[in-house]
Amino acid sequence: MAEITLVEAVRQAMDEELGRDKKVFVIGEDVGVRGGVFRATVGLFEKYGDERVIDSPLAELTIVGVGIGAALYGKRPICEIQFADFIYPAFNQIISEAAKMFYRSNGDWSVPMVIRAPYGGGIGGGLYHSQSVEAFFTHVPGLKVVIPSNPYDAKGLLKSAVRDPNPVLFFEPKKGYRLIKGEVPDDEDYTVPIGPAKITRAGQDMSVFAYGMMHHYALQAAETVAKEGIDVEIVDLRTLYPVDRETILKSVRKTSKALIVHEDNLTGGYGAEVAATIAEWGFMDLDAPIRRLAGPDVPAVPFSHPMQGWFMVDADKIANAIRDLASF
Amino acid sequence: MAEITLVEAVRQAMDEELGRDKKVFVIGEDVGVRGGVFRATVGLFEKYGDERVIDSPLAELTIVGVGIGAALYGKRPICEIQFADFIYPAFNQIISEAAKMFYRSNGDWSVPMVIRAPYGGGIGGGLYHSQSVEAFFTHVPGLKVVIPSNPYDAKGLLKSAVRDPNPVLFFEPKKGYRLIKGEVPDDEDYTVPIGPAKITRAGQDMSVFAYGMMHHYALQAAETVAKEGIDVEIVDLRTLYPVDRETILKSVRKTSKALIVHEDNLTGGYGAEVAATIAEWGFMDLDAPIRRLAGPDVPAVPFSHPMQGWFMVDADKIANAIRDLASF
Amino acid sequence: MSLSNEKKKEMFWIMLLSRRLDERAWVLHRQGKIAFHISGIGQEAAQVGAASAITKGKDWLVPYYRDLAMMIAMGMTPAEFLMSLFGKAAEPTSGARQMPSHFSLKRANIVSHSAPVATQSPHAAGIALGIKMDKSDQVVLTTIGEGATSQGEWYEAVNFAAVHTLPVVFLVENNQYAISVPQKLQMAVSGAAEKACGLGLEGIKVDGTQVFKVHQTVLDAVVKARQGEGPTVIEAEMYRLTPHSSDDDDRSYRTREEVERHKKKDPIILAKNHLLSEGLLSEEEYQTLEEKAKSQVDDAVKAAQQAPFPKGETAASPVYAQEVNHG
Amino acid sequence: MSLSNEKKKEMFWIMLLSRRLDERAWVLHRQGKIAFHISGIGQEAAQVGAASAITKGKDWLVPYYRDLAMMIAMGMTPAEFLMSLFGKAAEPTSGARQMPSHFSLKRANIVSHSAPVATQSPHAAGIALGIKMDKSDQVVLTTIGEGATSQGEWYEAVNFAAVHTLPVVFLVENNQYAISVPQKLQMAVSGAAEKACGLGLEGIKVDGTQVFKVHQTVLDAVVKARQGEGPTVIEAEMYRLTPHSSDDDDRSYRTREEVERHKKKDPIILAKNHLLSEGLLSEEEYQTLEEKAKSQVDDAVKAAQQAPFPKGETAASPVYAQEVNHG
Ligand SMILES: Cc1ncc(C[n+]2csc(CCOP(=O)(O)OP(=O)(O)O)c2C)c(N)n1
Ligand SMILES: Cc1ncc(C[n+]2csc(CCOP(=O)(O)OP(=O)(O)O)c2C)c(N)n1
Ligand SMILES: [Mg+2]
Ligand SMILES: [Mg+2]
Repeated sequence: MAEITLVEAVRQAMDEELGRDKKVFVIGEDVGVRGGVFRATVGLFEKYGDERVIDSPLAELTIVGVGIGAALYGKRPICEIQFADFIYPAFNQIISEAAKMFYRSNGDWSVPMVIRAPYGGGIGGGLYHSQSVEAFFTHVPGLKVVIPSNPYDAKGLLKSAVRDPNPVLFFEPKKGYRLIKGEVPDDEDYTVPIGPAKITRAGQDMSVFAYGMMHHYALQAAETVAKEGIDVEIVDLRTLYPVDRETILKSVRKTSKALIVHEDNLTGGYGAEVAATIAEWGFMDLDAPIRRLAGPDVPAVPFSHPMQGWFMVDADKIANAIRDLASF
Repeated sequence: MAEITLVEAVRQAMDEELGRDKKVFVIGEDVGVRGGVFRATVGLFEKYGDERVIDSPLAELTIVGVGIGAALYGKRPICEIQFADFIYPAFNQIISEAAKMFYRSNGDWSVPMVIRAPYGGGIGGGLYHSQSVEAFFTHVPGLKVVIPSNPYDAKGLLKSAVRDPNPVLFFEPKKGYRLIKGEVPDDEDYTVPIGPAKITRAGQDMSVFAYGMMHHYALQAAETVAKEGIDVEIVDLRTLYPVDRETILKSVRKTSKALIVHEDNLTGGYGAEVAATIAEWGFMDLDAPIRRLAGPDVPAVPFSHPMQGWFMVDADKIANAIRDLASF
Repeated sequence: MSLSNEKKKEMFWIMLLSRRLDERAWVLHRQGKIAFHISGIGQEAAQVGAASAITKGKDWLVPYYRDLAMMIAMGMTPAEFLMSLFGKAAEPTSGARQMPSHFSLKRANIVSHSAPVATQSPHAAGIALGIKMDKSDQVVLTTIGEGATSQGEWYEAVNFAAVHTLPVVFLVENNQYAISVPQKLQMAVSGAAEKACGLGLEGIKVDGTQVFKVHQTVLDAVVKARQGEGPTVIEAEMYRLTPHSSDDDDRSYRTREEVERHKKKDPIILAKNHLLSEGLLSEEEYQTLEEKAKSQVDDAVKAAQQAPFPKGETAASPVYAQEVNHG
Repeated sequence: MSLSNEKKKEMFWIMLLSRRLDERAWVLHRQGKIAFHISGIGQEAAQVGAASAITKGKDWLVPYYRDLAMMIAMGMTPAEFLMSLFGKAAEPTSGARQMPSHFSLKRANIVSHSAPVATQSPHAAGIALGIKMDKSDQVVLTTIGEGATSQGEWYEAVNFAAVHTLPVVFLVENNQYAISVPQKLQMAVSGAAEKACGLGLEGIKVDGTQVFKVHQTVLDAVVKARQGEGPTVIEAEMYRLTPHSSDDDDRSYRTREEVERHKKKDPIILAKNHLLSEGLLSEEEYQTLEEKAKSQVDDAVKAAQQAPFPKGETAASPVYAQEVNHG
């Protein structure tokens, strides 16, 4: 087991899948000679050539729309959107086409494709290089939405995504690209299944649901409050859509309290669905209100440092929310 | 007070606003000589001319993007998207531009515009002429999202939307366009404020939250179950975003039970936010799980009649859900 | 390479059959038996001319909703189409999930398309990219209305195909209107063919009412694409002889005189006269074809009416393709 | 109408000041004092040439992130720019909500732009529509990179402007690269000017390193727009002399020789030589300008560094414009 960064895990997953299956190719802006603006595709152009690592025109609709066509033909495209904030020009292709193709053709045509994009704030990116976009897609039957929080999952889930016969949106917490390191098996064949959430810290006093960078902070916060005698269970949601209701409800059954954390705006964010799930099917297990800790309802993360700090959820804010709910 | 249809209320609101304010104009596909495919703009082209009622190219991005530019200049565009299902090509302009312009310019530039679109199923429109799209927008700070359920509100809210200095998405329940009739004041100056939800039927046993066509059915269902002794309170949410948390929580405080109804897909739908609101701030008032009745999690409403019936929420299904929750 | 007489007659037959089928759909709608129809009447020459320029079972077609005659040319049966009009379970495009005329026919490499216009164009480019990667000699034919070329989606698709010299033919069926909106409100050029110069590929305008002319033009582009010489935009000029759809009333935006004038260039009549004048068809043979068309359509209506509706709850799937084994 | 000597010298001064300001930003970045800079070095001729062709305070500008010199020409001060680099509360584009170079200057009719490329183009068309409705003689100038013209958004904006003969000039700053991607992977035509023919408007290519040539070309288009004769696409050819941004390392995708070669066509040097050879500027005067630029930039850095940061919680607003009275 080698310790690698999250972005290196992403790179390795693509490298191995390109090597394993000739149908796989990568398309996106600056993914070729440049190796991606986050260096997630470094070396792939040199190794697999310009027909399998394609520098697209500066047009996300093209990246995704052409990817869908190639998938219909039988290829396995990995489409890179340079920042999640720039996925909207491709929204029509994702929502109207990729998501609905299988259903609308009664199973005749499928779209096995991956759309990768770095997301999230805290890196000085301002309004348009910091966004969380998952909630636009966790509402759309036909799509799968995956957000890894560590190198092991990133590599294993991305490999599963490439092999999945459905369109998978794969959002990578860019602040964690180099910050989050972890061990990854040397076995080229390990994968992590799309679907199940994972309990990453067992606890008795409350369940904290998180994903991506917020999961990382949630674990830190749990250690902090542990010293104060609060024993928190952490659930890494990982696959956001379809929702793993079972794991969510199982955890609440045990702890009777739920805190959901994400960096995306509060209202209409993914946390709303987790809360609604618990309020509907886990209601009898609850002995406190369901709490959400999320980004404030302003358009996106502002640039200037103090404002960014005001916006972003971090380990301290999570610890405070835990203390607050624990004392209910 | 004259009794008119919902679509006529929409038409009158535009007519009067065009007459009141020279800055107002209408742009969209087939809104000119054709008077709109649902006849919502009939007569406006003849009355106000081709510079104020503009047949756009077949391009939703153009309609909204040009609308934003005109709004920045000082105009008051009403952009028509022919079916809500076709709003996605304009998604980038709505999310990245209209919603964020005011915030990102620290209040220097505002986008006073209305985007109107017929939405919803039950009209044999199949996957791409039946969609509910509100949940994509009720997550976006900077936007307002309005869905009227009757002619009075449709006219009053649309007039408010045109006068609002912010981008307002105005979704019209197309199945109710001619089906739903109601009285509308003759006074040209009445408006209905954007913001507050409305209790349209007072009751004691539970709160039913709905909007658009589902509100219409909810009222019918309430009458049905009233005969069985179940006294339902109906809340017409009307302004979906920003969320009127106060009215929602006030109703639950009174009834202690909540059922949320929408025709959009269940998971990640608007109902999730209503449920999460109640589960967080109204938890102590509840004495039953929060229930949601919504469209199933398949890509959209299928065309064939039996399948459409299977998908759509209707008065019977609402009555059943009410009975079920009442008996908890 | 000029068309054989047999092939010419066959093309005419497909046009005729499609026309009678299309007309029957209007009748069924007037009778209240179906809820919706969107018609290809007036566009059969372009559609059959183009379809017969690609190789069935080998090449790819990415069509749009007006392509009834093209679909018939590619092997969709009248009964299959009629089942989609009635919303019957066995219709092959979507199991009655989609509205009629949202075509798909897996067995013929015809990709499913949706209602939002122009979304199909990037798919065609993507399929062509796959073909190029595999060094296969397949080609892709894709169609669109002239109004829909206003979408950035079309521009991006053609641009990508041009940059990568992909084997795809972009056929624009210019029927003068997008519902009510005339071409001059869509574009400042003389037509979609002229758009090609801004994208770095060849753009050709052809009389879309003349089936054999369209055939030759598309065939040339197909041959060029097959030889690796890249994409072409072809604009076939014609006229939409019916309202936009059964929901439309075209009297609000065009005069009856205008419509009548264009009926003189009805592609069925033009093709018939061509065959008559070349001695490839006699009036008697023509009558036989008419009868054959009528009886095939009659039979198809019967079959479609008798076919079962889907059960409501079958709409619950299939949302996702089968999982692969992740382990 | 040829430029006055004073105006020519003024334009050179703006270019020089912008260059020194831009260079200082790189220094501040290397010193770790700022987090990010995106540079306009190499593009000053096009920007100042174009900006000086519209009327300040009357016409509209819809710029993009490389337009530092254009913004200076339009009246943004070096201190204002530096405050945005430092994320200071008083910077005038966004109160430090946006990253630097996401320009906006309400007082000068310069509309706020965002990061997603090409979103500004439809706004320019929309502003021009408003102008036309009001029968005003204002014009709109909007800029974009050549890579971003691959977005359907740009196509749709130009198309709409062409259909409605709107008073807008679409200036494409073709600096050869979109981050690492060269023009030949963006388009199959020779440049953005050639795209115009597919959209039914005039497209003109101009040497973007020559400030006075650009000025004249843009001025002609502005005059034409003002007279109601519609939009123009102008492509100014130049070279991005720096990496894409302070986050970029351009050695992975272009040789040092290529960059050095283009430095010989540095627009500042070209303009200086032009003025020297025409006798409009002496070496002494030039030295004075250099000193003036340095001292202005020095002062601006000081002012910006001393200016206060915004308080975190001020980011809570303004999300919505003030409600009107609905009653
Ligand atoms: C994105 C989108 N917007 C609007 C519509 C509604 N609509 C359906 S067909 C049509 C006109 C299409 O015109 P054209 O492209 O010329 O094709 P034609 O119908 O004339 O064959 C419109 C506006 C749609 N289907 N998709
Ligand atoms: C929609 C979108 N996709 C991707 C990006 C990331 N990005 C920023 S600048 C850039 C290249 C722009 O190239 P070009 O348009 O030629 O302008 P230049 O930077 O060369 O001036 C890219 C890909 C973006 N800002 N917006
Ligand atoms: Mg048409
Ligand atoms: Mg460039």
